[in-house]
Amino acid sequence: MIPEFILFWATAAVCVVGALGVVFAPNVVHAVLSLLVVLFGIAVGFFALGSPMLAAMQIIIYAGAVVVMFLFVVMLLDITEVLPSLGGARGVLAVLSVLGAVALTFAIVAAVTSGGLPAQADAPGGDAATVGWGLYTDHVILLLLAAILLTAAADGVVGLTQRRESR
Amino acid sequence: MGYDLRPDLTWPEIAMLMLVVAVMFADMILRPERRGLLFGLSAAGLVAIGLGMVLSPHGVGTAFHGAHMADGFSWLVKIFMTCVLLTVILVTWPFLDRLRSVVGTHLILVLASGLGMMALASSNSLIVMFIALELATIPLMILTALGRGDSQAHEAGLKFLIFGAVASAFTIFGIALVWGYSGGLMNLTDLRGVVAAGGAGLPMTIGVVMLFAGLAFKTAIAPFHVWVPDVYQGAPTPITAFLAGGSKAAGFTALLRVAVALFAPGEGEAIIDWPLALAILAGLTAVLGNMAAIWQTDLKRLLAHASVGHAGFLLMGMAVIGTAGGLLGLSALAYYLVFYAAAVALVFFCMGLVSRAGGGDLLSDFEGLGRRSPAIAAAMLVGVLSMGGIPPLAGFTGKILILAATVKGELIWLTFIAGFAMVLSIVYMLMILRALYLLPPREGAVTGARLGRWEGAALIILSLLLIVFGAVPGPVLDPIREAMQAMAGLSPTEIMVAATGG
Amino acid sequence: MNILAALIPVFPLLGFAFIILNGKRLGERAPIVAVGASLISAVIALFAYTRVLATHTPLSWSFEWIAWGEGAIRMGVHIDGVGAVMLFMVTVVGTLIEIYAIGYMKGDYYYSRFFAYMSLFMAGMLGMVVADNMLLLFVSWEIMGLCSYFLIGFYTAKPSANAAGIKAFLTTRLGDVGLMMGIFLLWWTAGTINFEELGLVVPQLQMLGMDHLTLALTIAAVLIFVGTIGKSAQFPLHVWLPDAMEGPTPVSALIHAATMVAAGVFLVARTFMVFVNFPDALELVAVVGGFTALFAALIALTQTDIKRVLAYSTLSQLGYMVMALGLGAYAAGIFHLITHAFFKALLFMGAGAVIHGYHHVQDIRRMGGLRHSMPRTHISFLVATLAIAGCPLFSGFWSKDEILLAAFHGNRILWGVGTFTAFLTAFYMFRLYLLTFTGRQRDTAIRPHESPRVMTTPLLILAVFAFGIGFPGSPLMHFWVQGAIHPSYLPHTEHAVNLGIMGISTAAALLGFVLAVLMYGPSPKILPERVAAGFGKLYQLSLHKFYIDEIYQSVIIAPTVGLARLLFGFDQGAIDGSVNGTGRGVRLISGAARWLTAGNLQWYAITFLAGAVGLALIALRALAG
Amino acid sequence: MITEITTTHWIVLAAVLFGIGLLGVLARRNALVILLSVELMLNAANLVFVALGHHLGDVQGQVIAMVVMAIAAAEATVGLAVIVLVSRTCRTLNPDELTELKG
Repeated sequence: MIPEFILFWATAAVCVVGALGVVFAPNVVHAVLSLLVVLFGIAVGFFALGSPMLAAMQIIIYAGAVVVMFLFVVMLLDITEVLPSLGGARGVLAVLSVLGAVALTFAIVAAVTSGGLPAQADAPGGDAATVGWGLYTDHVILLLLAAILLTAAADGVVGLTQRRESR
Repeated sequence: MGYDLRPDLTWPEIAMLMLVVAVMFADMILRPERRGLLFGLSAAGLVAIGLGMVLSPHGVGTAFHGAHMADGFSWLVKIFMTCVLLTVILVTWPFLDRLRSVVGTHLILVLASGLGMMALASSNSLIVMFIALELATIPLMILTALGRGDSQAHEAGLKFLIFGAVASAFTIFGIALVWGYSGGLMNLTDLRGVVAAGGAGLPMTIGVVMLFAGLAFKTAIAPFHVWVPDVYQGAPTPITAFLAGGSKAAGFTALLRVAVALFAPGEGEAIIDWPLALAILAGLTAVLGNMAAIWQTDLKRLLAHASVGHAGFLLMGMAVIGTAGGLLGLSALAYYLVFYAAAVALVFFCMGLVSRAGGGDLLSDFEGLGRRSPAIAAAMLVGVLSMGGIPPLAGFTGKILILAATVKGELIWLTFIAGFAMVLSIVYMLMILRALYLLPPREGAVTGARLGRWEGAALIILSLLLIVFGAVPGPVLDPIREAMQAMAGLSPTEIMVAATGG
Repeated sequence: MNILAALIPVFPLLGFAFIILNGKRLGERAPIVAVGASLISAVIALFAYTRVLATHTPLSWSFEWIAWGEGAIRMGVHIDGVGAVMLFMVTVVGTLIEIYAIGYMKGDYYYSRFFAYMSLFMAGMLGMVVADNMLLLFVSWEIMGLCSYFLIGFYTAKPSANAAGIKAFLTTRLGDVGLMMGIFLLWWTAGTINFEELGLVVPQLQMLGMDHLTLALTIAAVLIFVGTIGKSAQFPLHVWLPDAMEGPTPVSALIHAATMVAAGVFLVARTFMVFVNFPDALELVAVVGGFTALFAALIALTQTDIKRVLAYSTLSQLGYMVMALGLGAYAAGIFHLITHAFFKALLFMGAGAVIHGYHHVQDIRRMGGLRHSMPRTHISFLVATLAIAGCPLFSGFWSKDEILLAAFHGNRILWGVGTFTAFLTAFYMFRLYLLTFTGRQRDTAIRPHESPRVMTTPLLILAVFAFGIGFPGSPLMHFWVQGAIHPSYLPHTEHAVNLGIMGISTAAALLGFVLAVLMYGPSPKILPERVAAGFGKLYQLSLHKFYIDEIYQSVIIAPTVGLARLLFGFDQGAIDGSVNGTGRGVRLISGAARWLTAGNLQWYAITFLAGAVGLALIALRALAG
Repeated sequence: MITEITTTHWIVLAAVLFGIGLLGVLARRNALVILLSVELMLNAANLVFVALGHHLGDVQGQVIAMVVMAIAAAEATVGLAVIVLVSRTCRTLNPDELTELKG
């Protein structure tokens, strides 16, 4: 199917370029914006994989909240100067970094391309109702744990900053 | 479809959840100078939960559609976790003045992390395990950075955070592969069947490798242990104790469940000989940790390296899975863990008391403590001796049990490596001992750290635990063995050999 | 009665706990607790060993310590013939030394703590003697090691005492690794660590005649013997014992002469079933023992510190015992262990009395003529000297003779070595005696005085033992001791008297005595200086203890320190550097710095990744295969 | 192979993104960018969940991906807070004093 073919390769290209941008962009702001590109790409991927609900959340939560938070911190700390990218890692460290990352990627790729995909089934609806039903019934334990984690983390982050004000 | 919330099985977690929320509200309501009461509330809640678990018969079964597994093993771990949390709160007590406005946050985070650890003990589903791990870890990261308001704690927090994030990325990617390539199985009991039938293909094995890397980070197994010294050193003392005792125990609990399900040999030749890999890593960890500990001047950093060494011993108990030493190994692991945590709590509590009186964390700050504060020094001595594996303390008994398991499991080379590591551990133990008793106090050293009545009682109780159950391990070991037998016995794989082979 | 036997080590343990917890309150009364605990143990032990020796049936009691599945580790006590004899020795000598210490340690700042340690030590030693399995034995063994460390370093103000304590602990610890591995190898091979069961199982395994079993058992035996080498200070791990003399003298007497160092010999005796049918292991034991006996005696010739002479003499005598066991002369080795314990404890206590009464001078070149000022010390010291030198009828004579007789039948070279060592022993002991007690006082600035009764009374009691303890094992009493301690798994041996051998060893001792009198007597005929010049290099070798310490310094310690530096450098460079790296990373964030050098947080990440990639690559083999 | 897009293609894409993220963690010199790279890795994992969930016809994949998003957000929040804190301490303290944390 030609459309799917184009969809995949376009998404892949956007994602990989964006990801490389995160790693190699000399400017922190550019790195954050590159991540934004990747996130959009992945959202498209989610959509292509029959999960429109997740695609929407990816854009709203990730792109809309998390990335903005990153940008906010960049502004707050006023990181404006141009940073060395991979050139910053010198000599052995750089070589080892690339080798390690490539080796692990190779291992995963080699493993998944060696065949052995499980039996395929019909795709379920990825709409909000299906996902929500799964989240609030069968997998409610995940929701509970994630909720308490977010609450505690929020309290903790407040504590981290509040402490500074009180001094 | 449905909630499948089995309150008879999950009530400890639910109670913990309510306790966290209660402390949160109390923190909002109470006036700042009365925040000491939060300690009382937390401790009372924990005692109630702990007693409840001790007194009520533990249920056996699953909740949340098999994601949550309640059995004797998880029950024991939860009781243990309650004790650890109580001790951490106790160890925090000397720092009350320093914590000031963040007392409430501190307690909430400790309890939330404890809830994560308890959920971890019962997690039968990989994804629940992941989220429970995060719930156990992320509050710890904040707690680390929440420390003394200095750059050390912040640095340590940052390092912990970055490493923890990378490790969790590994874990979740691994879980994704395992889940997908096993055909959508998330529960360990189901996955165990796949592995036992020889159905673990290469993609799934790579997934297990990545999952293992994440868990090995948590349990500080070499070479995934590198973050430990910096974080332990930089974190505030009570949190270091929590990391060394509770967090490590939680990690091992998870690893244990994974090991029983995924590492035991199945039909046909496994792609990775996990028991062998674990044995090699265990030997490496024990030797590396203890070796590095010898050259430390900061007591916390020393204990951090030492804790890596202990992780090596613990892993040895896991490496004998599937052999005749399997059951003994698992029981030894649990026994070792319990009393390692007790020793850690004892030592860090003593350090906290010295620190409160104005002392530092350097080894030289403890010189002549035997003369300055005999009671604290004596308690610390017991803890350190136990860690160093001196008979008849529990640390020794644990090491002997581990070694016996490796002997039973026909891993005599590992026994020898463990022996070597034991000698190394004696050396750093001796360094601490020397500082405590043989060297004279330095000029301007803190004299006579205060010791309240309750604090003294805590020291005595912890010391007695190490001495009594070291000499007579039966009362602790028997229930552990039964629980382990039940947990491992669920398996159709060769671990059954352990249950019957003796 | 059987369960009562298990209480023997418990009372000193309770004594220890009581003194440690009430140290300040007890103060001067601490020894009452310690001695009392020892006495109670001694009384129980008295019942135990009289019963065992009279009825020839061992006492045993045990309980299940750890159980798993069908396996279990049992803990318990087992007192057989050899255990009974050891119990007798340990309780008697131990109690007497504790009484002696009441006087010797008077006025010490840590008076009560000293007695606490001594009690703990007694508990360890008694525990080891009565243990019915290797694990309990090992536990007690470690307790002793720890006490030894504390007691050697007891004078905390002295840096040399500290160093000696650490040296002793680490050196013996090396041996302990061997022992522990031996225990586990034995467990793995024989399936049990209970001595009684081992006595049954090991001969059976041996009869199977399978090569790998024989090999495993031989290696286990050698590993166990490594433990002995460490604890009994045999060559090449002997270096710690002379330094251990930094401890208080009662410690030297109890731990480093009579009991703990003998524990190594006792260990070989206890596990003799593993040695007895494995000639390779036995030969190693015999050769190490013989060599140490000779080697230490040669060093003892030139030492001038009264306690060091005795320390090297202890090494030499322990070598004798080890050699005897290696020759298969089980009973002779243990018999010598017992007699040696009495006379060597006496010698040390005598030396302690001398040091005490001579204002803590330990150099024998500054002494002389002390027989007038210290009559009671003198007489007891003389008895002990005669005993160790092998003067007929004294205890040492009988036991040493047994060993030499066994050597004569077993290995003529070792017999030669033993006899020559006997000559050296007589020489250096009389040299010590003559320089200390006879002639004129060479350092007249010091006013010597006799020690108090509480110290000299134990000396005199021990002197009686040092003289008479040999008789039960002598031909005069038909080798009664040897019969009583003979283990069931050994074939019955005939004890005979060989007057020729007896004559030769007596002559060697006499020769040593005469030479000592000629050189160091009231009117020396041969000047020691001339002898020293004559022997030149040999004398230097002996004086410098064969440079063993120096060799260790250059061969072991220096490279170890080097390695340590290297590791420390790694720690500083990689780990510390990474902390600084974070510091710089932090600066990066705040815009303070741009560059980072290698050795930072990312190194950690790479280490982490290396582990994951390594495992993943192992998994990828499946693709290739 | 090129025309037919299978689930494996998506997983390979995820693996590549994971690898690039890992490279970022290893090579970048800035805690903030390291955190960004970790987000990349987590997203790669999500892609695997969704792809395999699609393949298996299991909605569980999407549910988990959603929860992972929440976790990632929590991690990012805490991470940013700590970074802000560290950077502030650094401004108020002499950076050379950071070397007091010695091994």
